[in-house]
Amino acid sequence: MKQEKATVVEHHNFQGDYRILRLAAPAVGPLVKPGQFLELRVPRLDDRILRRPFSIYKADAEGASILYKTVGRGTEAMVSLQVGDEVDIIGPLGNGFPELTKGKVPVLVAGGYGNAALYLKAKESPVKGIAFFGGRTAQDILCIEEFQVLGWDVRPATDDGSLGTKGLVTASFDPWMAEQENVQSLELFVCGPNPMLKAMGDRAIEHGFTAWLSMDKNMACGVGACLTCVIKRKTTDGWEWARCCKDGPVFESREILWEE
Amino acid sequence: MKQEKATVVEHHNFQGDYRILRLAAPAVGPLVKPGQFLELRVPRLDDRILRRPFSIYKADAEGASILYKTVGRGTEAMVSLQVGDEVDIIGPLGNGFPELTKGKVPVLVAGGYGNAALYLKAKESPVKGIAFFGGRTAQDILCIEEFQVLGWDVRPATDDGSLGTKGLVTASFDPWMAEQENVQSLELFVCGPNPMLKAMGDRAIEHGFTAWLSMDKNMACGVGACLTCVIKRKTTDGWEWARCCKDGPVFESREILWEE
Amino acid sequence: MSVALEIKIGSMEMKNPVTVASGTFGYGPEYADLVDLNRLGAITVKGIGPEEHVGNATPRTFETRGGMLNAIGLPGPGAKGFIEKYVPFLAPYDVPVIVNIWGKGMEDYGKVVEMLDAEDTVSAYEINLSCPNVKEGGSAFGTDTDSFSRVIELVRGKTQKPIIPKLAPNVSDIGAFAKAAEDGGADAISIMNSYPAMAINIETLEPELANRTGGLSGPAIKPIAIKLVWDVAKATKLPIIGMGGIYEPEDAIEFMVAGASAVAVGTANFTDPSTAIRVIDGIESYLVEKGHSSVANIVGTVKA
Amino acid sequence: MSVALEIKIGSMEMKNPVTVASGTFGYGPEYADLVDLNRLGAITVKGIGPEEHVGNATPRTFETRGGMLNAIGLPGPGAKGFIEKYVPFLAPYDVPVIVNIWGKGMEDYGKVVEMLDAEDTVSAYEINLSCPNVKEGGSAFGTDTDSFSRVIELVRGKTQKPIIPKLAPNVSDIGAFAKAAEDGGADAISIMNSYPAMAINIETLEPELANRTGGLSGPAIKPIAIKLVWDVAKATKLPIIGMGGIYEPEDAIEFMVAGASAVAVGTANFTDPSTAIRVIDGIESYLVEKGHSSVANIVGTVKA
Ligand SMILES: Cc1cc2nc3c(=O)[nH]c(=O)nc-3n(C[C@H](O)[C@H](O)[C@H](O)COP(=O)(O)OP(=O)(O)OC[C@H]3O[C@@H](n4cnc5c(N)ncnc54)[C@H](O)[C@@H]3O)c2cc1C
Ligand SMILES: Cc1cc2nc3c(=O)[nH]c(=O)nc-3n(C[C@H](O)[C@H](O)[C@H](O)COP(=O)(O)OP(=O)(O)OC[C@H]3O[C@@H](n4cnc5c(N)ncnc54)[C@H](O)[C@@H]3O)c2cc1C
Ligand SMILES: Cc1cc2nc3c(=O)[nH]c(=O)nc-3n(C[C@H](O)[C@H](O)[C@H](O)COP(=O)(O)O)c2cc1C
Ligand SMILES: Cc1cc2nc3c(=O)[nH]c(=O)nc-3n(C[C@H](O)[C@H](O)[C@H](O)COP(=O)(O)O)c2cc1C
Ligand code: FES
Ligand code: FES
Repeated sequence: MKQEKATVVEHHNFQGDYRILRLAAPAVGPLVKPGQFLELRVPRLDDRILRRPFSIYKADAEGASILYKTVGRGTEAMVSLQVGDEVDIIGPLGNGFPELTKGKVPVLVAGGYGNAALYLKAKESPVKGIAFFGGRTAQDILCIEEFQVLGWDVRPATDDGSLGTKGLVTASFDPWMAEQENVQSLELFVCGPNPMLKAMGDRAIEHGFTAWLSMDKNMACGVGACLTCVIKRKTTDGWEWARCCKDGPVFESREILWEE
Repeated sequence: MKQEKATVVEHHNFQGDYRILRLAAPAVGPLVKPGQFLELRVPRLDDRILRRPFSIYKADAEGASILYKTVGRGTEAMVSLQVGDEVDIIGPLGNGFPELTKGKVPVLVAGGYGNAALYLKAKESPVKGIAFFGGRTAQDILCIEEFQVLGWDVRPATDDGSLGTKGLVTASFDPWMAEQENVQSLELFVCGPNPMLKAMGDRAIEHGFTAWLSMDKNMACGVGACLTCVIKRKTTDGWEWARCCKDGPVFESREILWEE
Repeated sequence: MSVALEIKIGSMEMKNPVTVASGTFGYGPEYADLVDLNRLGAITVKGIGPEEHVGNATPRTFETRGGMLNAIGLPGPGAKGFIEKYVPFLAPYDVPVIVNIWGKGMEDYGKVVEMLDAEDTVSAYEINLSCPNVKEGGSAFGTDTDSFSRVIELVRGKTQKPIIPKLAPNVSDIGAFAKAAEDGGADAISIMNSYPAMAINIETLEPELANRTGGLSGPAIKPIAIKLVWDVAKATKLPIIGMGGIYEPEDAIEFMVAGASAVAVGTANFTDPSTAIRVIDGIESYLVEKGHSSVANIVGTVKA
Repeated sequence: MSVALEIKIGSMEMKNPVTVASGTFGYGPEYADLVDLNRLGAITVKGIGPEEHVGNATPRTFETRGGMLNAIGLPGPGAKGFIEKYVPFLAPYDVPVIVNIWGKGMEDYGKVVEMLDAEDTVSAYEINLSCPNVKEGGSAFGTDTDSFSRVIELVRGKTQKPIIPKLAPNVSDIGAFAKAAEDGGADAISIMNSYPAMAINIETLEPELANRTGGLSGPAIKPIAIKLVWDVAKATKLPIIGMGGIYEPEDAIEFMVAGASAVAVGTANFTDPSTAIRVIDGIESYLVEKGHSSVANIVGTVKA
């Protein structure tokens, strides 16, 4: 984990409301493992004091990039970032995804910016499997070609049917899962909105496969100090708080005690 | 007085720390009289809530320009304004300078951005006289040529002697004043830092000429509502508060009860 | 669909729930060029005492992060001066005028009401019991329930018009003051005044305000104000005029959901004089969007 | 020129006057990758009670203009857990550790001190009498001078180490609490905790925090904190640890000029973990520039 004054080297529209920001960050870049994130201080956002967390989409020795969606004050202010601007980042944060268990069949499940969080995982995975991507419309399904180029079989699903199966990601995942002879050999890596995480977690528990869920909780510090981003993690005699930023963001489905 | 979303049509370095900002402001522009000011909301300065007051340097039917010096958070943030940006202004504010009294000899005295406040006065004055400009260095003496083109005899003074007389503006003004046969026929229009205003006001009272002083007081509302910008104005039986923004910023030297 | 924006504070009818906060809008004329005064729910004028008062020395305000300090010190023309100088201006407008009143001693509150009460233009009194910037009175009454109650009762005895005590925020139990206001016969409660605060210049080592301390207002204090409104709403059935950092319609709606029947736009007038009008329009849009027929429907609807 | 940055809080020696605010820096390890802990004047850890505690449900924080709300609710490992999990980490560092303590009832404050007092790593206790986010204790003790005094006396009876009551900001007369702390044998005073506040989501009508209300911290509250420090400095000779919105060295210096002997960097750690170090360096530069030989020279120098 490092704090670094990174420099914008690329910034452009990706698709729909999504943009790609590439940062020269020689301190942070080389440390990144798949599924980690960074905390970015949005420049000129002086009346908002918190950093914004973003999954690391790509990383190498020179730096890292993120794929972000404009949803509020912070991300909207990020749109004005220009090549050459300085951006203060802290990263890489969190533990990221574990390595694929030997002999298991990797399955990626993602929604929205979750795709970005899985790209590095897809890349380093020794075995390429199937990727189920969900989104509202075709505009929300990101980087399909990139995953295909890496050798993944990508199965999109959109709420409005504008790309792939019509419906939630489960609409394409469930029929596929039903066809699997050895469901328990699946190992899922999931990143997306909470209902998607929950749906995949439920299936993992019901059908006895492993599902690594990257949890999306609002954060303040990003380093484990403030106890903002906690979720309930099961213990032998009940539950304890686990911090998504420090102890996560990735948890195995059986660890999580879902609330409400 | 109007509130208007003006558009930046020109923005460039003028000299030293001074910059010129020209705004398309068809509502405000045509109303301007010499010595008035506007209150500008600095865009993207979200953690600072007050507008910044600036004298109107030039104005016409299409808009107005200001000449500003970067001195703090607000003016530094203004540097990033680009042609096409929208800027919310309120103006013209204050009463500005009165017209030259018939038969009097007009004398302009200014320091720093005070020159900007006097340009329109210099332009509309039916008689052109002498302009005493003071500043720390040559960099702080603004728009000499412009005043000369209008027909004014400009006499600069700089603290470091880099332009004109060495010393304060009084170093050039006083000897000149001593030579005048009819001091009482002088009518001064002064805009500059407080010590300059006070010095000229004292001379006006001592020698019996008229001096219109444009007072520089911190402001909040700019329209007379908050009572931030008050100075003491003499009354028959003592003094009362007068608001620089609404009742001023220009006061005749005899009206002012100087504090401390 | 049309929505009813009207509300009543005691006998005072407001065409919408938005007024301006005392001291941030002068006496009316100051913003008349920029704001259509007739569109406001009410105009609340700068604090008026029984006599003319000079207020504090300058500097009187100072900008802070997300807010500002003020220590104006309640300068003003006094009740008589107000009637002479400003009532003729205000009278023709179709908008209720709330006069914010203050006093150095308890009797002053009675005096100023006596002097103003015959004026039809005066629709209601906001009793400033919370000015952080005058030594003599104001905040002393606002932080002690006994003298607080006595001021309310005194004023109540002098007028039939609505009286609206303005509570001090710097107390541990604001509910007690709300209750005291209700018991004393107040018609509504106004919350909050600016919060006692200070800034020091580290070059000169002098306070940034001549008065040394001042009151913090603006967006910075909004979350404090929301909490106080919610606390007061739990303690009393009286209508509440909520204020503190309202800049956007959403802020005003948040106050109303917390329990305020009306709101006041203060410091935001300095930033953007069109705020009050934008807030009125924004409340209306919100009500339409949510399918409410009346603004009263959203008051105190917080699920808490 | 070299300047002395050292200060003492009771028997606790700090190499500079800058600590971190409880709850914003975890227990030490969390920021150890980013901040050279040995450079800090002290580490103040998150509130510790006698037992393990789960704290509040989520959401626990919410960002506001110029600040944030928190209602973490003092989750933590309890005194025993702290000793097991964090003391071994903290012990090797050359930096005093201030343990922020809290309790649901009065006796809890005594208990937690009894459990911690044998640990050499624990240098001092900051007594949290002002947590806005737990129903049981904390702020109830902080807004009533009687129970406040009793907690101080109880803790004083249990330890020779410095005790530093952390005052609640939401009182009308903070000086009375400062005086009570002094009379009770406290070694210093810490001011301020986050200010009781609230935010409501106008779409869901739910409070933004699960706990409904929380505490406001960050730049927004700095002017309130400066005023409270100044008030406390007038009421007592005890050293003050000032905090509330410190983001820049200038902010810290402002606190010291107002009367604080030391300062704590809180919310700013989230914005920029290098803040505390920048503040230490910036204080030193300021002292050099102004020709002071010791940081003590600027404490309480405000001309007011
Ligand atoms: C581990 C992690 C990884 C993420 N990765 C990505 C990514 O790769 N691409 C992407 O576009 N977004 C990602 N997000 C979500 C992203 O952080 C939010 O969209 C962003 O913070 C919104 O900021 P805002 O100011 O535009 O929105 P606002 O709604 O104005 O933000 C207000 C506050 O809420 C917080 N917040 C709002 N939404 C979220 C959210 N979903 N999660 C956490 N905090 C939130 C903000 O940080 C801020 O404190 C990630 C979130 C987490 C926790
Ligand atoms: C009537 C009038 C006319 C002015 N005309 C000009 C002009 O033509 N050109 C120019 O460069 N400057 C002019 N000024 C000064 C200009 O307003 C300040 O330089 C500017 O407000 C500084 O803002 P800042 O955020 O950069 O500085 P900061 O020091 O960060 O500002 C902090 C606060 O102090 C106020 N402030 C600071 N300095 C002054 C000042 N001298 N006068 C009033 N308020 C101040 C700001 O408005 C703000 O509220 C004028 C001031 C007044 C009152
Ligand atoms: C410059 C200024 C002057 C004020 N004068 C008064 C006053 O005379 N009487 C009063 O009750 N409140 C006064 N207030 C307080 C406001 O009416 C309001 O309660 C406070 O500013 C909080 O609202 P805001 O954050 O929207 O400004 C004043 C506030 C400011 C900023
Ligand atoms: C997330 C968070 C958690 C906090 N936890 C504690 C705590 O456990 N004990 C305590 O005394 N204060 C706690 N505080 C208050 C801070 O220590 C500090 O007093 C307050 O935030 C004001 O300082 P700041 O504006 O620099 O943050 C907490 C503050 C925050 C923001
Ligand atoms: S965001 Fe602070 S502990 Fe996770
Ligand atoms: S700045 Fe508000 S009265 Fe002049």
